[in-house]
Amino acid sequence: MTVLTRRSFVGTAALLAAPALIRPAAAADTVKLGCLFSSSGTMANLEGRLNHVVRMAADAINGRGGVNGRQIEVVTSDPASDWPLYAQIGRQMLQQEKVAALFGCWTSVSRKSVLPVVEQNDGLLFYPLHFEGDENSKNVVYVNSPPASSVLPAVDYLMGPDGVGAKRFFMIGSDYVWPRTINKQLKGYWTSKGIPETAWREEYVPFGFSNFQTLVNQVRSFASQPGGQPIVVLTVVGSSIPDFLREFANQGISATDVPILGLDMVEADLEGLDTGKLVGHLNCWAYLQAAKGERNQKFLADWAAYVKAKNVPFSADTVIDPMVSAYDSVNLWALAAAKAGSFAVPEVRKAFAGLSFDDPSGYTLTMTGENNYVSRGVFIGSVNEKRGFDVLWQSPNAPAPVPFSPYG
Amino acid sequence: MTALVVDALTVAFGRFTALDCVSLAVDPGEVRAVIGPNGAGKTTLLDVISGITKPVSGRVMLGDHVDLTKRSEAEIAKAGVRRKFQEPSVFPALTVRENLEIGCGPALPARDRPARIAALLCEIGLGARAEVPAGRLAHGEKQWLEIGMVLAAEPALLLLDEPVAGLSDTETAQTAALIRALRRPDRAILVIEHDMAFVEAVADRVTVLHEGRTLYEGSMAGARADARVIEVFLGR
Amino acid sequence: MPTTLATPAGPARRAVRDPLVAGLVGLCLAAAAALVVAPPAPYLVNALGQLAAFAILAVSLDLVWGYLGILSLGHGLFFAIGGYVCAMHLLAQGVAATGVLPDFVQFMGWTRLPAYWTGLDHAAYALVLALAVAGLVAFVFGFASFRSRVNGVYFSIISQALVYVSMLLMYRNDTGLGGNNGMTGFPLLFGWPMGSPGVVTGLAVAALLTLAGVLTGTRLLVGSAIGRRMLACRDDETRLRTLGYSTTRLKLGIWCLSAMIAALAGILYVPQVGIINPRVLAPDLSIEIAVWVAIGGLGRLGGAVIGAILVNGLKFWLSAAMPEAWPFILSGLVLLVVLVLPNGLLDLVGWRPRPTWLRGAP
Amino acid sequence: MAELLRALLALCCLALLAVPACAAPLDRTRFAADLCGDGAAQVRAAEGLVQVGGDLPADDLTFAGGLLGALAERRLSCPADGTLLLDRPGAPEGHDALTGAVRPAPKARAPVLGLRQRAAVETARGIIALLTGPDPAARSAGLAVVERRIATVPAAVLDRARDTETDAALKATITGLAQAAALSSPDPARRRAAIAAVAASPSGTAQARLAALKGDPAYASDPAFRAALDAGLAQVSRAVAIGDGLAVVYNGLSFASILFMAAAGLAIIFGLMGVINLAQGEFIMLGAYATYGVQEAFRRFAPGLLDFYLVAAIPVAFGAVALVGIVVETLILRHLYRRPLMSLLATWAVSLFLVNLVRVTVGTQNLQFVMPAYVSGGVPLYADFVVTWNRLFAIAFAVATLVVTLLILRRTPLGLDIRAVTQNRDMAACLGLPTRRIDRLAFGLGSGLAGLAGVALCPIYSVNPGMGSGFIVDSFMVVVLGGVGSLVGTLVAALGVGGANVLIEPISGAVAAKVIVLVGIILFLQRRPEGLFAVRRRR
Repeated sequence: MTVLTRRSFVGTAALLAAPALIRPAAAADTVKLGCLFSSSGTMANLEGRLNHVVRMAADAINGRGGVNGRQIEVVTSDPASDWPLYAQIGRQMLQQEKVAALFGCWTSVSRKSVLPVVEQNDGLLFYPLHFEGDENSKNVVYVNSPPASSVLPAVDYLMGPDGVGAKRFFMIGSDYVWPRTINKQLKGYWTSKGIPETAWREEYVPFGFSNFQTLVNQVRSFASQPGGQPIVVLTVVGSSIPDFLREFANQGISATDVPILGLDMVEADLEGLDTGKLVGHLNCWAYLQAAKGERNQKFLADWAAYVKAKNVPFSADTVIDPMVSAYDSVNLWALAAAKAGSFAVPEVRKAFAGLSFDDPSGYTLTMTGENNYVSRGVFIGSVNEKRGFDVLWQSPNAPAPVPFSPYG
Repeated sequence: MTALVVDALTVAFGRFTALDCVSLAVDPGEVRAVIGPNGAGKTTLLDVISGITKPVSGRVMLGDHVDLTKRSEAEIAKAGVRRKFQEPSVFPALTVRENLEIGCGPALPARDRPARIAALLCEIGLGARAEVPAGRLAHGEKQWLEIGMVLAAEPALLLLDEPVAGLSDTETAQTAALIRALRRPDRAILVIEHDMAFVEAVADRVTVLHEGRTLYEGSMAGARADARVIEVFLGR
Repeated sequence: MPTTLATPAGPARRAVRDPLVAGLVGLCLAAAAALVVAPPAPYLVNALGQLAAFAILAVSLDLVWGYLGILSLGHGLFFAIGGYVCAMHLLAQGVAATGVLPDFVQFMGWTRLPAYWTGLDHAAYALVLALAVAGLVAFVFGFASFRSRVNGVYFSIISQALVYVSMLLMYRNDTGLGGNNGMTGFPLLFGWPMGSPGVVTGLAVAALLTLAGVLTGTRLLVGSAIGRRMLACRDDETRLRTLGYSTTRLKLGIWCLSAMIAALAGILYVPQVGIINPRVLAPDLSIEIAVWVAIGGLGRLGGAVIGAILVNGLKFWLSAAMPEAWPFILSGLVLLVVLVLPNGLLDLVGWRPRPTWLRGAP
Repeated sequence: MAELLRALLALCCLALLAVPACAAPLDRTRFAADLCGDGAAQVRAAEGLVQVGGDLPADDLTFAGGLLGALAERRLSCPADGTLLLDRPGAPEGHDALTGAVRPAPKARAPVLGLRQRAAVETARGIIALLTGPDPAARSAGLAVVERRIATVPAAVLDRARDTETDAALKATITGLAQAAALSSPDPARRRAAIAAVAASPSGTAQARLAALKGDPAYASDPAFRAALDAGLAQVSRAVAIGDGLAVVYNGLSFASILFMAAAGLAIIFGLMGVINLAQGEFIMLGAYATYGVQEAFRRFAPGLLDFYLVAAIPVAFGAVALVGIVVETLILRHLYRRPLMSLLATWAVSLFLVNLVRVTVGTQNLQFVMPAYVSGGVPLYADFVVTWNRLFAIAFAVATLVVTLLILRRTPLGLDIRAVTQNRDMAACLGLPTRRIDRLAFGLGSGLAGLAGVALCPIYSVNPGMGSGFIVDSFMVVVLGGVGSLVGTLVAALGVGGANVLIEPISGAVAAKVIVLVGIILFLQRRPEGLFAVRRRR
């Protein structure tokens, strides 16, 4: 029996060591980039797209001759929406695959899970999502906007004469730190504008919550109170977004009665909805598919061609902000590595200062030496009948990012 | 003094009344047989006495002072009641010796156990099979092992649920002999059985149950003569 | 009866007869020694340490499922209790050393750690607290369930609901333990920087040694008189009760012990992955623990260890190497084991310590 | 001189106010140009139209309606030289707004409406529909919009609508609305009538409008006004409370119907075989995907009947999922009946497999469903209580499922067999019942019910591979709480859990509601493990 156990141990050991064996050792003329996006589990529908975008961006750079004379090799994985697994795979990618940079994470918790890993190994993680801010690690590049530089302008717009002159606010969010941080900052902001506390209400729902009848009833009765134009600031995430929108429309509340500002709402959330009754609701991102300009047209065409050529299991004609942010991430890294003339993380990090990139949104992204945040434009989108967003408003320029909110 | 008093016991499962105001009293040293057709409530009676089923109303007293209906199975067992089930209930994953050791009960000090177990092994004739897992025993051996287990704690009240079901004639005769040998002045034995010859051989008195009610109580000969008993039980 | 008495009865005999456990304990010790002498790449060391933690968790479940017939679909709760208390200890230690409050505490608007964190910066107190809380929760839940004779699949369903409720509770930001983001960013362990090679190796060695200890201890337990009562209770609880044994007390004791072992696994797991969040309370994870045990071989402590290491090792490897295939492989593996190899993968190598009639058991 | 001038000016103003009928007809060029202008111009054009709408000739209204409709539907194209109406967004040619001539559309701006602009355009289109709509339905739709924005609509519009309306019922509604609009009229009698009219159609908004009048000076000085207002407010408040109560009942029923649909199949499978089917959620998901398949088939082969795909999906989803269930039972579960805990793991593996199979073959995105009129939107029934059709569909569906399932169990030979096997498997086998076949059919029935739940959920929830995972804990709790083997128990438990959730949610929030209800069930089951309705059996 001891022979058998030894055999099973040898087997286990071989399994553990196997990753080193099954992959050909990296050829001298390639540099590896790692992806940490789930293709299974709850985040699959959103994160899954980003693996392909990173590949597409890397292919384009390789087509132009690569970086520093080397071709990029993209290593993908499936952390299966299991947060500790992001850390585990991230560690493996940094230590074993020796990737030059990681591109990954959608939820805050997955980023928080990978954060100590990149810090301990001095790696580099490009994070393509907007998030709650209040964090600044030298090992993470925050490619998307923190709330102070994206949400506040959008709410400002809605409160102003061009928007709806919003006076009262019903905040509905999933119960975790991103919605709570945003709402906290909003409350601070409103207080600073002299708006009384009675003008807002805050409700939180569990993840994956879908039974929104009662909450929509509450929104309706909130809206019928006097005191001025109400709006809903919606920070629920995932499948709760379409479920909320559906109930809202079915109860006959239209955007002209009570507009919804859906801060995490993207085109993918409208898949499967009849948006005829949702026209006019708003979202706010650093990129919208309807952005004008040649660069966006080219990006959309490239993505459609890539989906077709590689048989990617996602829609060819839906592009969402995090996809563009992931695309920007690869390009920013390539620019920095080329500027530094090296793949070493400290060198690349030094090269971030003063970097600029013309991305599909039409804005020019810039980075400074102060922090690892990126300046992005702000778009406000309005839901149209075709399950997309029209650009209702966009910022005149890319405002400097504010990592730590003054209203928190 | 009586060893066991069953007083106006009623048990119901949903709308079905399994025992309807059944009473009986067993004297110390007596072997009492409970007979009756299928569904008469015999096994339910044993279930109530051993605490597995709780009655709707009525009491079961052990001796003069111990109310069994208020106690859990383990407490009832500790009070000196042991039951042998109809299906041989032994622990298949344990050896014969380990089964008997558990049969000694938690109260017996560990140093007294080996002697008790050795004696029992002799008594039930499984000395040679002591280290065999009980799951591998033949049906008859399991019956014997179970009897050994219930005897291990020297019970004051022994409940036997069809002890000879599925046994050969020889084995039945051996079992009858064993039960007679188990008689003691300080021990009452309650046997449930179909086999009339066996009942006649071991029982002092019989109680006949029918559809949850007591039909007759007395000697076996009296039962054979009783018209109602003949009609519902023997006659069919 | 001198001859029968001379035969070693109980634990000693059984331990000798269980070379699998003996071999695994030896391997753990050897691996721990190897890690100290010639450590491989840190991520491998870390992976090995995590596997050992999972193996401890699997042993804790096997103890109640395999030996007592109680399938808990809520063992993630006890694992999480260990993990959360450990995380609180690490953060409290960090606060003591650096004075900086964790970000979720700042977010709640607290200027210092709440009162119930007092003393958590002492490792011994944290350890005792974790085990005590896990034991207490297990006691309350177990007492209520076992007393009213909640058994079999009912117990499984109710325990699953329990872990699900805990998940919902911990997801709430107002619960005050980090909500969805959980706890992370542990700076120090006993004063050493987290993630340094020494700490990584130390944690892995600690996990391996604990695994060896837990294996030895549980093996001695299941080989003892109590172990025999556990098997008896698993196979025929009513019979055992009518022999005068309070099975409620037996089950409750083992259940609490198992919960504490699971908490121990959680304590060892969290510093190695660097994060704890309510995801460990997802019903799926608790079912997965049962899957490890079943794959390795139910009712054999060694089987649980092998199952946990095999499934998680495969998961670590395949989620990077063949991301698409992993769920299919796992479901196939479960069906294979359930249908063809009722005693787990140990059947494959002809390991048959139990006769086939036992296959009908849980 | 100056005095005279001022008096003249005042006279002119008075004349202008008093005789709006002499207002100029619509300046079509300017109107078209404004719609192509910036947001402020658009608002100006739309609100201006609302203000003078009561006096504009019908052809002007029709013209404006056409332009506004095109703007709202993004068919309005704004090249440098005028305004074009397109047939559809992005069409290559269009009609000139002013001349109606067809000419090619150059690449030009298609204005996007901001929310203010959209509201103004909606109101304007509403009054145009009210005044010029070809049939009562169109006019009543217009009236609904006007009612929502009554504060911005001048009385002249309502007066004209009332005077020209031919449909008696609609006329009465308009009259009521016109009366209600006079809340701030200087005439006390009209004001009281307005209060009564507002109170006659109660809602939260009406309540707020009336409550605001409490600050009116007349409330303190005029007892008649005070009495009218108090009476009106009391009436509205009571109606709103009743409406809210109805909403709670409806929400509870709707949640309960979902729970029941998800749990009904489980109740049969668990009750009969003691199998914990962890793949039940995935069976629901498969039912929803089967519905999608039916929709796509209709789209391709019978587009005219597309609206009926949900009905056609009922037998298809039932059959398809029942078949999957029977296959799973035959291949896997029948080997595991004596090992319930192993069948639990096996069904978990099946669920993992199904989710990933669908993910790989169909994709992870939410499926796109056409929502026919009978499952989209809703109708305000009383005060603020809105009956949403999709929820009503689910409730009706659950009731139908309950009735049919009970009939199957109570009135058919299969049902009798199933009940016999559930109650005493060994006895049934002794009596010669083919328990193997009954198991398989019952498992098929239970799975098919899950498939039906999938159909009912399509109009309510998002359909994607992971949709089933959220149901499993809830539906098991419902089954166990109700008592194993009792479909009526499952129904009662679903009603109880749904109702409790809906009642607690407004008080303590959605998360806490769920936690409280689940903890309550756990505690209850620990006191009474057999659930609410299970018959006490011999152990």
